[in-house]
Amino acid sequence: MFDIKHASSRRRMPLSIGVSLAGLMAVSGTAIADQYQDAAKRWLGDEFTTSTLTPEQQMAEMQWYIDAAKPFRGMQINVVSETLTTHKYESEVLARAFSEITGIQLKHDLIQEGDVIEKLQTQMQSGRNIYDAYVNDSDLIGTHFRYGKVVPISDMIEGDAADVTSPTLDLDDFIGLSFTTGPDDKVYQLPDQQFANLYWFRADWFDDPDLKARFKEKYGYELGVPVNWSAYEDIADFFTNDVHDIDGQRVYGHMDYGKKDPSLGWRFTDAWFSMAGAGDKGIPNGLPVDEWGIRVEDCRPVGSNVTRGGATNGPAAVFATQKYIDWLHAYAPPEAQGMTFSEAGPVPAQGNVAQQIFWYTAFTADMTQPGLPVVNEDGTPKWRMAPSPVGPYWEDGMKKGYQDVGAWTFMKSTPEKNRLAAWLYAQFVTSKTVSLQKTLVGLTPIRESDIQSQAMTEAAPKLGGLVEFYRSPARLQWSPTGTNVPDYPKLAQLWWQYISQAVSGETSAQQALDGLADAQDRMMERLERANVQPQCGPKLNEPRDAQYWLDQPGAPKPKLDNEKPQGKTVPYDEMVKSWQKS
Amino acid sequence: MAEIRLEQLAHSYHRAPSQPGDYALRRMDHVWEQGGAYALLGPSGCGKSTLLNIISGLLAPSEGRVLYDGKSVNDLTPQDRNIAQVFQFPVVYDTMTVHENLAFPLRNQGQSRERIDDRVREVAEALEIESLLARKARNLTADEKQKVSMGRGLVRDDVAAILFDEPLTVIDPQLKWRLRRKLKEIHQRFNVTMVYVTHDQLEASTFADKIAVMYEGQIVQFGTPRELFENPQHTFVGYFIGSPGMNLLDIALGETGLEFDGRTLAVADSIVARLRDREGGRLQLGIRPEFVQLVAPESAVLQGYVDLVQDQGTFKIVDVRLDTPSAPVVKARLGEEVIVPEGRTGVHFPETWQRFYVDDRLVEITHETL
Amino acid sequence: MRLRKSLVMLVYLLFVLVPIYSLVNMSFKSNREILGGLTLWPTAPTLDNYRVVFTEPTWYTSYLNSLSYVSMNMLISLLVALPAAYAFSRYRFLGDKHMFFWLLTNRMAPPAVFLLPFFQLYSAVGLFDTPIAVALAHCLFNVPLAVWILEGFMSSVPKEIDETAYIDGYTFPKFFIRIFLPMIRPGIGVTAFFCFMFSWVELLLARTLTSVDAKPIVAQMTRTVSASGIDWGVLAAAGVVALLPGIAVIYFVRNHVAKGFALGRV
Amino acid sequence: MKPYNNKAWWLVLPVFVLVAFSAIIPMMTVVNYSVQDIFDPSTRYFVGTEWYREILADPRLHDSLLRQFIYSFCVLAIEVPLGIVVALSMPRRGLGVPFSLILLSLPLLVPWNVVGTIWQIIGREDIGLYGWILNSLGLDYNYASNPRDAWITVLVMDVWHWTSLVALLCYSGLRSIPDVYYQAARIDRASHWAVFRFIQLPKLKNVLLIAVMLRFMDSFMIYTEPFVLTGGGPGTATTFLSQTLTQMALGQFDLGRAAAFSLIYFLIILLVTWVFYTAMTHNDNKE
Amino acid sequence: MGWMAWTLPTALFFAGIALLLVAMTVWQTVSPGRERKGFLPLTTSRGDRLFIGLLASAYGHLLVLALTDWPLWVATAICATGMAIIMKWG
Repeated sequence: MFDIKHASSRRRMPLSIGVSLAGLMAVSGTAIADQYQDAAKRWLGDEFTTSTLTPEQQMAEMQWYIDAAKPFRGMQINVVSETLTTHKYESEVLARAFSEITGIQLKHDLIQEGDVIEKLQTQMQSGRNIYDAYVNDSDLIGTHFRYGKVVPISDMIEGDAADVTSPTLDLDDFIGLSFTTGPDDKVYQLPDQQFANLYWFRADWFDDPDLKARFKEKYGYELGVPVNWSAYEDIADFFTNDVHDIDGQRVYGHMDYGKKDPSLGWRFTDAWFSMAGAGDKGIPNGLPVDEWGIRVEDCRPVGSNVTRGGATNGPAAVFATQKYIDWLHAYAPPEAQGMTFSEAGPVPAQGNVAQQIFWYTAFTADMTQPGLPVVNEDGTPKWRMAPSPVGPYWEDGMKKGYQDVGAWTFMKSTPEKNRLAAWLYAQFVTSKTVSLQKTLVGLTPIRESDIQSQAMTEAAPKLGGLVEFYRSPARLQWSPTGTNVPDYPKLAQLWWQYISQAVSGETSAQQALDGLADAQDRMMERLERANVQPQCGPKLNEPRDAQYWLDQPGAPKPKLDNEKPQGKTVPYDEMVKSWQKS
Repeated sequence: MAEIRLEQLAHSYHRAPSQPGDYALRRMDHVWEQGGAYALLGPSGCGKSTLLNIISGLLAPSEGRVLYDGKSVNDLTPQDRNIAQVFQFPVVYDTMTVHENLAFPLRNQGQSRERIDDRVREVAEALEIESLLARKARNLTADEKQKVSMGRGLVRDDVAAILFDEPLTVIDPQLKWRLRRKLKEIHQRFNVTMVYVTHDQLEASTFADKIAVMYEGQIVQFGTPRELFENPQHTFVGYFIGSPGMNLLDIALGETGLEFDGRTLAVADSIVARLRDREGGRLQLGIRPEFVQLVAPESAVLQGYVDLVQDQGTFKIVDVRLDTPSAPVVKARLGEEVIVPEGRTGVHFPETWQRFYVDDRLVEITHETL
Repeated sequence: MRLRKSLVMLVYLLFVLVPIYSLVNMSFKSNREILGGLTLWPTAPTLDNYRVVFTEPTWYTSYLNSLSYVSMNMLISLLVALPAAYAFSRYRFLGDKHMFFWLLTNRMAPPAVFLLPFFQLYSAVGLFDTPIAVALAHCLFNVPLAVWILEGFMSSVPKEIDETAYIDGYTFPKFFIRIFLPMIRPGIGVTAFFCFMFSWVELLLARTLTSVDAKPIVAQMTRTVSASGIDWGVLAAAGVVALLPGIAVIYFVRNHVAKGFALGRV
Repeated sequence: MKPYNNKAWWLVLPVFVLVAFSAIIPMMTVVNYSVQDIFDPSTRYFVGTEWYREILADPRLHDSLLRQFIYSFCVLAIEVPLGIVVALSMPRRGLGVPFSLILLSLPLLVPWNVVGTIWQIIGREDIGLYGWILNSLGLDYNYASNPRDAWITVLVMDVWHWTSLVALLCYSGLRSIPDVYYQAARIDRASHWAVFRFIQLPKLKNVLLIAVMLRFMDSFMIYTEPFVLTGGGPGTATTFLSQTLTQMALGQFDLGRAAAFSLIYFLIILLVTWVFYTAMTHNDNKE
Repeated sequence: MGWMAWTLPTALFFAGIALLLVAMTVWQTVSPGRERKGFLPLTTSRGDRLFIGLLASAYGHLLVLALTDWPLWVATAICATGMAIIMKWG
């Protein structure tokens, strides 16, 4: 259950309502407040009390919305996003606030992520309007900028939406803007919510002197936050097989999921290979070969098979896949093999998992609820988040993990007036007036100003490292799928099909990835043949001997002789300090 | 082969019947003698089928007993009663051939193949369906199917009785006649008790030796067709049997004798005296149209004018509207040769054919001439 | 014999009920309890899941949307299927068998690919996101089924009944409504139920042809799956509530389904 | 023999118009898709029979097809006899009738994604009743990792979900047998078996034809429930045709290829159904 | 109708099917055919034979596509012949 009680149990700003009303009267002058201003006052007084803006600034911002929305009043606007605490807050609170303040009848629909993509694809392929705006992950940036079916928001701001773009939008304040920017330097989407994948572990167990001693004795180094996969593997083995149970409860040193499901593909396309170090250096995504193993030359994808210079089936990718399978079978709870991403997410909260290499910070809110086995009496978590360990192929300068930016996307096939009205809403739900409140509810920060706010500092101790992570510049090492991927929906679907065969042992990891790489190249070949992508469309390399590409510097990297170097860990506190330093 | 006796039999579909109307069958005693061919005649909903199903055992009566040859069979299932029944709509086993259909009851008894074959041929020959024996029953016409249904009833020669529940409803008129003849022949040949339910008097009288007429859950008369025609024991019988039915006129006993609409009828004093002895309410005079005579207006007590003449070929039916206060219509059935008067006419009821009913029941009167 | 029958029935019903019970059980539990371990009944029963389903407008309106298109579909299917089934069961006409089989083929097309054309078609005629669009689209598989089931039942009514009725002077419409329909009541009952059932649980078409205003319950349910876990409790509660209209329908048609027919007098 | 009367077309016309609207236009569109590489209506690339060749040569699809046939066969072999037995065991009158009818129809009314969810939970060894019982009995049951367990679970789920459909159809079919048939059989001293064999079964033929064909078509196109339960795994153990198709059409929006696949799929169902249908109705036309 | 993604070959194909159906209807009206038994193991009417022929042709084409590298018109030619045989003697 997602609870939006946060909204009502919010901390009040020190300013009293009386003060805010006074300020507001000053703003509106002598004019008799109309119903929209009344609504704005009411919402500012009741709901949006935690903000980086002063109440006067908030009211001024709202006044701009009231004025800008005039031509759109009475319109019925439908927007859609996936189900997520943040979006639920938008759908139930912000959409109502927006409708009352602007007079635009706005419905914010929530559906499953896969269904959002399906609706988006349906609109892209049919040219008929379904929703007036979509919140869709910036993973599709490569798709959007190539197909030309999306109106880049930078074009909108300068073009037809110039009059309805808030002067207080402050685009540079968005921390995920680089993820929604195409190679042509246009901003395609407006970030709305953002979360990362980090390493998660039970700090209380890791601090246990008895366990520490036993670990040290067996492996010769301290139990701590693993820096590399070797250490992660050792710790997983230690908890699953050596510790076995704590207080009579069976514990595991690893948690993952393995059901044949689209989300099985996400695990890999999101970050697994990048953590292993399969791609090239580069932030936000490796160049010329990204974490998917797709090589681009002059912004054109040229292949993902090693024989074409890609790395989807390179030694690093095979190694990573093999590790995933081995660990799932050897260290994770048996039912994990039947779980999807959504099912596996809450499992660590049940208190029998020691660490997880790859954990979505979107779960933070659910993992800090009082009464959970992983939360202390005083409401602070027993767990912490930290940077994920990296594999043997990883080098400095590469991305470290995944960060998802759900962002507002506007289609060319949407009628202009609807699109502009939806654009107003998109700005509203990310405006400084509401975004801090929204962040505290959903814990998916998007604005630098929110992250640095006092309210976040106060919340930090209960969030297990989330605030520290977002305040550190290191967060840029976490990024979503980048612009190398020319058609995210078509290509991403291939992954889970092939990976699942390797999971069940029907094929080897190498065979599965060979199949995947070929399927990816085949798909890109079709894009090339049909010439559907006017800019930066794929143009495949001729296949040649794999060795040629392995011999070149960068990805695809040749197989390492030793894929399991010495395990290495750092104490959590030092790690946090290094974050703050960098 | 058995005599079937109904003792104090009554049936109601209600759980707790409280008034006569709740009963589908009112209390009755009745005997079907061994080897007889009987018809059970009555309008729809009078309880004929209920009675039949009680006899065959498909339905358990709520009161009374059914006796076969003096033994109660109330607790026996239809199969143990050893009875055959033919239903209103043909019931054939679609997937079997006609031969298999006919053989089915015998096979279930475990009879030998030769015997089965013999019987099947015999019955098929009697029903004239020998040529159909090899065909699948599904593809037969309705009347062929019904013949097969009947055949299954006839094929067992050891049955206590064969019951027919309006078996000819679905059959074309011409065929009906032939099939009835057939049944009659079969009855004579096999000498088995047959009870034949129908609402068609013609069917009943061609088939049966004796007819039981049912009305509102009761057998109101049991007799030969001639008895039913000449001496209806109940106004219903008078009305139901015959074409058209009996003329029934409401009469009253006045000072001077029998009065009809204020006119005194010429009736023998003995009859008036007999009627005066009777208690009860409604008094009716019944006369069959066949016996109504049209005479010169001045020579009759009752006069009227001819309203309608229907020429039926061999006879005419004449509607005479009497000029009495209630202006009832009297039907007369006249021979082809009789000249129907136009306009006014007198109506005469010969005394020997006058029947008197008190509350629908016949008052027995002995006519010297009868 | 009777005892053995009851026993078979009992065992089968048990088999049917155990999963249903686990669904109901789940709907009264919190997610924490559901995932915490196996409990045969809720240790801390909660109505929160039902509160969500009954108080959030998106949930209960989606129920109403589903109900509206399902009942429309049921009505349309029966209305057009009854005469057609009669025609197929009683007459031969040019192309009858092929027509009948062609109707059946409409259930054979795997729906996934047809969704985009469907979407295009209904958008083109301006019906996108309306209940009637879904009702019409569901006719694609319900009408053939209805025709088919009804034809089966009508064929098992002897033709002699029609003939007798015509001989007795009934006109076709009077005969059809007064005599024929009552005779195939089990068929109509079971058809109505199946139309309801297939339309009620259909997901792909219903989801594709709607977005916000006519969103069906089955589509609404998918939102219990999110990036931060599955809301098992609400999903179970919604599933339990989704059973109720169907139970109502089967309760109303039970007499028809259970009504045997006696070939009585016409 | 039925009378020949072309006026009967007027009775069929509404159905024809209604279904043709929803059937023919999309079908034509899908055929059009199948010879092109479709990206959107304006961007398409004619490929002729390429998709057909590719799909017919794909060994993974051959495996899925074989799996699909085995699955449908198992479904029919279990559900049809079981459904008949259940229908015969239904009470004929009294309170038991509505009671059994309602209970029996419950599985049919559960939305398909919830069906998958129920079985997903109930088969789990840690929180599900069946999984827990089986593992307590010492059987190493895990539908998520063991292909055999996955198959059994998917099959049992299907039996649970759909046997009621067969049973309800048969039950209503049994109810539509006029009482006189049973009466005649009693009078003819037919045994229970003979009543079933010669009265019930022949009269059930119509509904059984429907039940068999429906179950064949639906099981051949099954998607949602096994997808939720196993996702087609482990590996490809429970990957049926429609999962591949749906992933192609809705996941990848690879419409051209999916269209060709779907047409081949349709042809397979069409042929099998036609053979079934012809075989089961052929006797009617014969003498 | 742009969304129906028409191509010339498919348009011709459908036109052909439509014409065939019209022709069969006209033929049946002008000179009604009756059911008969040919080399096919069941009694067929003209319409049945057309359906069987079309289904067989569809499978014929698929077979050629699956097993050979022949151009499609070869398959079409074979199927047309087969169709004629089925219509005449089936």
